[in-house]
Amino acid sequence: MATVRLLYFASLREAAGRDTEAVDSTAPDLTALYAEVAARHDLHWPRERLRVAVDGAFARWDDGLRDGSEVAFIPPVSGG
Amino acid sequence: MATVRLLYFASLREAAGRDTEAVDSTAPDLTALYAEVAARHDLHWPRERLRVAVDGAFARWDDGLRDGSEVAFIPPVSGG
Amino acid sequence: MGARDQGIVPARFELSGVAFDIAPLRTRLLDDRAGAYASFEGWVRDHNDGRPVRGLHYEAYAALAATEGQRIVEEAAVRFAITGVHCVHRTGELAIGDLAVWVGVSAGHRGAAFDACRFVIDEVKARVPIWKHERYADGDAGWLHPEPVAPAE
Amino acid sequence: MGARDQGIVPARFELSGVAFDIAPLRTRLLDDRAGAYASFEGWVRDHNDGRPVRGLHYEAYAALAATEGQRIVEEAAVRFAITGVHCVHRTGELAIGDLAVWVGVSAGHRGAAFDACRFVIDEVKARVPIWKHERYADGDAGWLHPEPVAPAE
Repeated sequence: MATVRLLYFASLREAAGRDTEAVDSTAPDLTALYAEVAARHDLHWPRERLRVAVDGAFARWDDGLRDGSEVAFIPPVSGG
Repeated sequence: MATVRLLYFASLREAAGRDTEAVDSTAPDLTALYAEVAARHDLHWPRERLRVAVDGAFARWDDGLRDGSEVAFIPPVSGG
Repeated sequence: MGARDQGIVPARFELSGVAFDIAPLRTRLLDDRAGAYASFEGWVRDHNDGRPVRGLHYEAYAALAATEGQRIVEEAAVRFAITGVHCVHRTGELAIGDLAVWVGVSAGHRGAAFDACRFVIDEVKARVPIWKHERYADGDAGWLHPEPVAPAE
Repeated sequence: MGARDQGIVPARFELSGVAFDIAPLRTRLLDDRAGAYASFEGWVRDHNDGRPVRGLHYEAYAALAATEGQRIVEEAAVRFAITGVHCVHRTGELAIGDLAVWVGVSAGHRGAAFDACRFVIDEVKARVPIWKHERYADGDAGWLHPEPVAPAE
């Protein structure tokens, strides 16, 4: 069991109805964590279109959850 | 016989020792005019490295001389 | 270039929540060794994909945007023979005509200045976690989430 | 681009015998339809081909330079999807760090802005009758007359 803080941005934030939340999860990796979160908030973004970041750095979907870390799901960017 | 005004720029001007001069010439075209001028002023630029302009527009070396026109021999440029 | 050999190429990326002046940023890139300066500015257009736009909003994941943007300008300093590079990206509310992003690059020669400037804006658009929210003249609004393999503009 | 379709792309080339401010020239290129602006500046470097440079002088065949420069910016307006293009080239005496040439281009998208800006400076360097006279730190001086097929910088 890890407690992580989730961050949501742009349309993911609107879909989730919040910009951050704390979750307790037994997910073995970030892929499984996103699946849990997407089911709970009815997020329609397929994971393949997203990137994931942990503690302000891009991470890999098969990375495990670190207790106390900050996890962000990153929809396609549109700066510039 | 045509009377033309010659313009010299950059190192051609220094080699000719003047920036302009009036010349009377029977040269049939601008190629022959440059040959005359190069011989008189000991200019060492081969014609192939130069461009020629008449009355403020680029011209062709086989153009004839127009009486009263302004002719410039253009060494390789180095602006920018 | 000497600057690169000496490992002292200034490379800086910043987010700005407010309008900023380019002039002093450009001045800091002036360098007696530099013969070339290329810059890019992204402005808010009055339309997008044929739809009239009234204004927009940029949201950023600030911590990650700052580190990823800094990585991009440092990559540019390594890949190209430049003497300095700086990029600033706006966040928050912008109106038509407002400056959204600026990139300035100084270099010994123009090829490297252009190439590095283009590299930075391309990479920023592709990699930095900033999202554009457009408001349209018809009252509609929405986030832009381009397809991963967007056609080159 | 709409601007090109309507045939109203401002395209301007000028010689300037004195230092000039870029800011008001850039402002004139602002356009609500334009999302991108690319600019290039050529600065007087403190060296050339390894030789320390103290200063330089630009001589122009002014009448021909003005018409050939104008032709180049008008070619750019036809070849690229831009909304405006302006180039100013200095003549006369310049010191290290002085601005020698400026090109500004506005466009709907960044690709055209970069491509047109690069086209204009490349063509100006190749075609416009302006000559650079450099003074070196060792007291020597001379005109620059590059080989016709100069290596790309």
